[in-house]
Amino acid sequence: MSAVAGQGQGQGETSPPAIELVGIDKRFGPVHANRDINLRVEKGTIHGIVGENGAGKSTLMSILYGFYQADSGMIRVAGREVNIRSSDDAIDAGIGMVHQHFMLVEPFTVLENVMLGVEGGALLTRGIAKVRGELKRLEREYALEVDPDAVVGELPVGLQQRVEILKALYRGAETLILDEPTGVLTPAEADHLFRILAQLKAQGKTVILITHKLREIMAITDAVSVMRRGEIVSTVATRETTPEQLAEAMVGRRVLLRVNKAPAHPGRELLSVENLTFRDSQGVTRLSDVSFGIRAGEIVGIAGVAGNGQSELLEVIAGIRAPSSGRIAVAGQETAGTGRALLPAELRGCGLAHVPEDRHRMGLVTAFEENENAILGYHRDPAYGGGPFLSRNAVRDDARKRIEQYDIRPPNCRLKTANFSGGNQQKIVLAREMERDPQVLLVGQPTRGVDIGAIEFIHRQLIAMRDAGKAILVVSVELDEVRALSDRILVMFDGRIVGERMPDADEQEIGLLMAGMDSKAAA
Amino acid sequence: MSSPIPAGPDRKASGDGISAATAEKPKALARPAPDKLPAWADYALLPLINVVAAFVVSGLAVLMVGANPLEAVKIMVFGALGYGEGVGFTLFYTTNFIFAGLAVAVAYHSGLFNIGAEGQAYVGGLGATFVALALDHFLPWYATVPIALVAACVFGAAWAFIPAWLQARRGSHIVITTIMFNFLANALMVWLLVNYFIQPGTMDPASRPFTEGASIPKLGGLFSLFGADLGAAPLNLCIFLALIAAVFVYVLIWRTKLGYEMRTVGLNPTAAVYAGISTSRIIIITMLISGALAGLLALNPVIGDQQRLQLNFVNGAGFVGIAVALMGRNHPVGICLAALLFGMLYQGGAELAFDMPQVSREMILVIQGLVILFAGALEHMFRPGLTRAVNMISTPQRRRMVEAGEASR
Amino acid sequence: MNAADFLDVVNATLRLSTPLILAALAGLYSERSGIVDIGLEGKMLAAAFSAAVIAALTGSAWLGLLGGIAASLVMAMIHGYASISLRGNQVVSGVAINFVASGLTAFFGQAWFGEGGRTPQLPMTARFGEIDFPGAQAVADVPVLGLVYSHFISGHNLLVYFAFLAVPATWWVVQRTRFGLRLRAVGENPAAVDTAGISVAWMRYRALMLTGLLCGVAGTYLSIAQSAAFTRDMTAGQGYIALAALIFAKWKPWPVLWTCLLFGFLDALSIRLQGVVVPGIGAVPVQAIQALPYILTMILLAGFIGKAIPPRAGGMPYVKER
Amino acid sequence: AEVSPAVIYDIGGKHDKSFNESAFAGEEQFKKDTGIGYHEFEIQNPSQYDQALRNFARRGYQPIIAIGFSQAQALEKVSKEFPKIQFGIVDATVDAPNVRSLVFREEEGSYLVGMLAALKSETGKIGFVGGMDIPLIRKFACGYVQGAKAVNPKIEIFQNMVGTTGDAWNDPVKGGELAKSQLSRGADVIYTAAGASGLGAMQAAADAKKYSIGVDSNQDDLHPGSVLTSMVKHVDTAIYSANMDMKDGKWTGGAKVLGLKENGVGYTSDQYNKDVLTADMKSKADEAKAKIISGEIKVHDYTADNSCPM
Ligand SMILES: Nc1ncnc2c1ncn2[C@@H]1O[C@H](COP(=O)(O)OP(=O)(O)OP(=O)(O)O)[C@@H](O)[C@H]1O
Ligand SMILES: Nc1ncnc2c1ncn2[C@@H]1O[C@H](COP(=O)(O)OP(=O)(O)OP(=O)(O)O)[C@@H](O)[C@H]1O
Ligand SMILES: [Mg+2]
Ligand SMILES: [Mg+2]
Repeated sequence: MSAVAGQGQGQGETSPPAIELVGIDKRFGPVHANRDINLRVEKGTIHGIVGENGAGKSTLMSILYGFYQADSGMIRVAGREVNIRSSDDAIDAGIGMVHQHFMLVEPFTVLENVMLGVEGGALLTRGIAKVRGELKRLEREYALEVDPDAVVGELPVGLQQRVEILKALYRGAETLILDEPTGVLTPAEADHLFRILAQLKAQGKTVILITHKLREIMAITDAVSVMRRGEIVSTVATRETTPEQLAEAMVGRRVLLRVNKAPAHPGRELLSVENLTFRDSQGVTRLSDVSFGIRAGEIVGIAGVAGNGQSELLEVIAGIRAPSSGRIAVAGQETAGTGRALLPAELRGCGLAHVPEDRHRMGLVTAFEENENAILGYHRDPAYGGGPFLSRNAVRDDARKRIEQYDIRPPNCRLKTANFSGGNQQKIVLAREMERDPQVLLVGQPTRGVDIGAIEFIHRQLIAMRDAGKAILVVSVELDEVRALSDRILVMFDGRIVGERMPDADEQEIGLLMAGMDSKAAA
Repeated sequence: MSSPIPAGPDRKASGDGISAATAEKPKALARPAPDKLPAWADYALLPLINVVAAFVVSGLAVLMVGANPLEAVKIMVFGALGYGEGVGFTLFYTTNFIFAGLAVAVAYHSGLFNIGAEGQAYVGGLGATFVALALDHFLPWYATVPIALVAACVFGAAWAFIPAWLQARRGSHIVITTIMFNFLANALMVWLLVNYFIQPGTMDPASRPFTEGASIPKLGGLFSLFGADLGAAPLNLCIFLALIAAVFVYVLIWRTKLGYEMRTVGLNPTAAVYAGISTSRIIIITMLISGALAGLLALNPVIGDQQRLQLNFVNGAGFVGIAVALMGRNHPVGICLAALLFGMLYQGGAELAFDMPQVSREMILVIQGLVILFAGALEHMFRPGLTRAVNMISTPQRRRMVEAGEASR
Repeated sequence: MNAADFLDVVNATLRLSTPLILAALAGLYSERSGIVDIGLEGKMLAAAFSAAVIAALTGSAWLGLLGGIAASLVMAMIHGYASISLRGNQVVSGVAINFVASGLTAFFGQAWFGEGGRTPQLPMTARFGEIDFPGAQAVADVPVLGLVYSHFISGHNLLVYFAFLAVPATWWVVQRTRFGLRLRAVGENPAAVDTAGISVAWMRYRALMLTGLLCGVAGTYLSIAQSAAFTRDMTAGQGYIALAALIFAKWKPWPVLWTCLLFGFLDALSIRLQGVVVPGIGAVPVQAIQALPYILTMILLAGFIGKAIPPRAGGMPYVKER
Repeated sequence: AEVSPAVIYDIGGKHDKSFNESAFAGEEQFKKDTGIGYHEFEIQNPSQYDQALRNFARRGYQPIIAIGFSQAQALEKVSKEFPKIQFGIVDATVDAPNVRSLVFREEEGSYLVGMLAALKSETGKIGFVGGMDIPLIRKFACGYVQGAKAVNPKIEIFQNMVGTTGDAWNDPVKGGELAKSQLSRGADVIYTAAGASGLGAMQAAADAKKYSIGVDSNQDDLHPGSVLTSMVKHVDTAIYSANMDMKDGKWTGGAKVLGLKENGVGYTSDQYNKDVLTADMKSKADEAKAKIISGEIKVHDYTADNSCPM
């Protein structure tokens, strides 16, 4: 019958859409990740999908790729209804996907990764030969150079992504899904990726591109769908829309990218970092000779593509990792340098607070009750109980106050933290770190996975702290956010600070710096 | 192999509990769905169901050998509770299991799976024995026992220290190392007993019997006040020590800053580091406490009962602790109850052998294993069904949860 | 130590390392697939019992072998159900299986044969006897080669040869076959395997079946090849030694062979040194030798001699939807 | 006194094909002859020793016979608690008026089988596999050595003990390994005094088509043609007569030392070993037996001074 449906489809139209999703619905426990999604992707086009974090983009694509199962709904590929129960079915249907988080076996070679699942026979030997040949061909056709015998774990992300694309193509994908591919790429790498996509399109293949970055959408997509809160709110031809319209559709109302704030009145230097260098356990240099200072009453933003040392910078200053060399001083007191580098607990004592980049991994214990998380890191504070003891009442009263002030919902300090939404979880962390009125505040990804309402709230809080004369260091992958918040912007590339700009500097220029090329050199 | 992985009271996490072994870096809790089981069902009903399941399966085994399971249960229950001496023995075993269960549970809250309680108790007995042999001629019991108690703790803790150190500083998986330390403890004790403690001319490797100077008063007298006759049951003051230990553990885990840090390390080591908690320090402290509790266990059989150091006197109690902790959901109250259940099993099982020869005492080992299986490894088997059932009854509770989810919108 | 002693120790080493090799390889399949398995001991024990019982009842060693494998497989599948399907705690499941096996075998043994959990002595015909290779006697006196052939190569039972062939076989499977590739992958990053269109659960179940099979042979060897009956807890911790060996061998087939031979040798030695008094030193502390495998493994674990890096996904249940 | 016998086997279990089993046989015999049933319990862990004794004593059973030296300490306690109940113990002496201690001159029986071994051996090498390394077992070994040397002064005797703990009684694999090592070193007769571990040793001897000597009960039927003989220790008759004495009101406490004279120990010759145990071997052994009984031959008892002259 599906065949019949297919013909029914096929007639009339010139060619059926490459992909057609009908009434897709998906829940994760309480999360309604996808609500009755209907989507048509025409053959031979690049179709963009934009949406905030948590909008449901990845979920939708994972369903199309058979990684998750939809609770209800139907999928048509090239007009024929297909029943996709596993990635296997999707691959058979000619769908390939490059996941937001790569699906690679790191100790394996590129070759092994590509052939995994399509070994062509119970023995590997023949398969290996075949894959080599194929890789050569694909390399020529799409300029996807990568050494087949390199161990994937040792490749830079850019190349790892190529391996993912190769995997898909090797499996004969007609439709290629890329989930936020540029998040980890330098502009240069991104450009290369886009050339590849254009190439694929020229070959008649279909591409679905997920991203938050409107610039990319406008640059290469033919059509674009906007997701919000698990629904598709609009699908339009790219040339008929503007970034502003898209942004509005994404967040449901006009975004004010500029946070209106009074000019800063910097005071004495509260955080100073001198010649900071950090090598990780593998001996790889993550930070080399980083120096900067932040004065009271100013916000300094760090711009940079993820993975260029921002995370390490935060963690070293916060005492989570010990610097290899260099000096750090908080509020005039040396915290790292000649002597032993102070530990996180001691640093809090010095008036340093830290909102970590990843609240799930570091900022919270999601299995704790909200009130227990509200004291994480400050639990030794005598206010929470004398001597070795911890007073529940003291802790909970305190937590209730915060919930009040920071409008954390639901207002229940006994609720398990995992059951708060991302945005509210972020508020729990912010409340905890801001409340102790620190001299220096480190903030990583202040609004990652946070809804627009919460974004504004959080931004306002940060500005307020600045105006209260604190020194604030903001790290964010969202350039717009950095520009909106900062009084000064430091650009990081490959573990070093490659430039300082004012927030109103030309975006292109900052982008080039982030890509590691000096504006003059580029010019 | 690096810092241990969450395996705390939130048993969902236990899947990662052991990846302490393996995980390169800590992984977030794996949680099939937000846990929506109300506490009463979670902490009472579910364990009950698991135990029942264990009993049913063992019942089948009993049937297979042509015995009547119900009859067996009758005999066991009578043997365990039917008369004074039975009760005495039941509580005597219970004492051991409380200590063992607490030892396992404390480690568990820091995400550590201590399979080494057996060995730690064994070595703890060595400490107690040294003190007893040295002082029993000179001091009264109330002077000797406290010192022996400290020695037992110290020796038990010391035996736990090396695996702890290896886990904390070298990232060696504590499950593997504690297993091996059980074997090492055994080798060590055999060697000592056979070569040093054994009485010349006697046949079995055991220390010389202690005098009154190293004994712990039996509770026979106390019970006789209430008209109960414990007969010759070795039940002694240690049971109160066990209850005190249970209270201690409760306070430690949920009412102290150290306990808070332990649970943080157990549930999210990365967050612990961020919070300025030294995971390796917590791992070592935790294992020292755990080992000390296991060491305490030794007092009961060595000084409280046999009054001499014997080969293999722990005789599995340390392993029972695993079952007890799992069944008691790592909470002291649950542990005491679970320990009582196993105490009854051990005593009742012994009686069974008198009246139902074809049902040997190994049955208890089976039940013990099945409890660990159902309450531990298969805990997700009944949970979903139960959750559905319970939520059908109490729908409002479920709605609240969803609202929690939608709240942010 | 004269020639006779030497031959004796070498052969004892082969005999004693056989079950270790089988069990360690069994563990290799499981752990390489990302399922931690400390239940080797229990699976071996169950196999040893059921093999002995069935051999006793049917008088056929081969049926005994099948019975042993079947019992072990059941245990393996329980472990699989708990840790793959229900995503339970793999260590806990392993511990449970060890208890259940030790309990059930002794329980049924006692109930059925009433010999303190021991099964009836088996006649030669119901066991795997030693096989003398053609011409073994003839060349026995030919120096070196003939000696090696007649004393070491020839004259073991079938399962010993099986064990030693299982090593290259395993290496080949893991390194050269599709199954092996997927096995290694699923132990490192199950999500990658899943998105490659392969069922993670099925892969792991198949790995556990192999584990069950090999543990089955190991147990069978103990009860109806190495000895002639099942006795209570006759594995006596060999499952754990095998686990230690597996770690010591860093989860690789060939090193598994060497490690098991070493551990087997230590065992053979400790048995022979039992009660031996060395002039000067006095009685040899046998316990020390018996403890050596554990101590060595611990030293390795402590990272003093190389580092044992286990399969990355080991011990973690594979969960797609948080 | 009213007789309702009870027996408490030691950890080896009542079917250890050794002295527990022999005790079992005795009770069975008594039951068969008198129709009086008996009660039994198998010890599984040390803390049960007292428990089992008391449990039976409280039920008023007697005589309550404890098998194995490991029960001595418990019996010492319990016999005092129940002065009216009559107890018995095998392989240990407990001096209490209401305890009959049954100890055997294992060295005498071992002496005879030692001779037989030496007579049988072609290689001039024989072996001994003991269970747990304790004086009692050394006593077996010592008698065995004396007997063997008496026949062939130059004979080489390998001695091994399975272990130093209770497990040593229940480890056939290890027993087998020890036997195999002795065989490979040329021994062709192996005497085992190792409870269930001995089974492994005898199996090894049978597999190697060599000879073994059983212990405690008659084990000749285990591997007919391979088991040369068994050094039986008549725990069965001792228990049987204990029950009988109780029944006939002739019960007495105190130690009973049972040697060849009292027919407490001896070697077996039956249809299973008739082919391997030649008439002239037997006559030599019986000759020595007579001399021992007459006191002409003194067999040294290891436990007397914890040393063996040879
Ligand atoms: N495996 C899962 N289990 C439970 N909830 C999930 C799971 N995956 C996603 N979610 C939830 O579903 C919603 C949609 O998630 P999804 O990853 O699709 O968003 P997204 O649009 O891809 O966001 P991002 O831009 O950050 O990738 C979120 O609320 C998220 O918390
Ligand atoms: N891993 C998880 N475990 C349990 N519940 C979860 C999980 N992830 C999400 N939820 C539930 O889903 C709800 C939505 O979470 P999610 O993070 O998707 O919020 P969101 O849609 O991103 O909103 P926000 O913009 O505030 O982040 C939460 O309230 C929580 O109850
Ligand atoms: Mg996504
Ligand atoms: Mg979110």
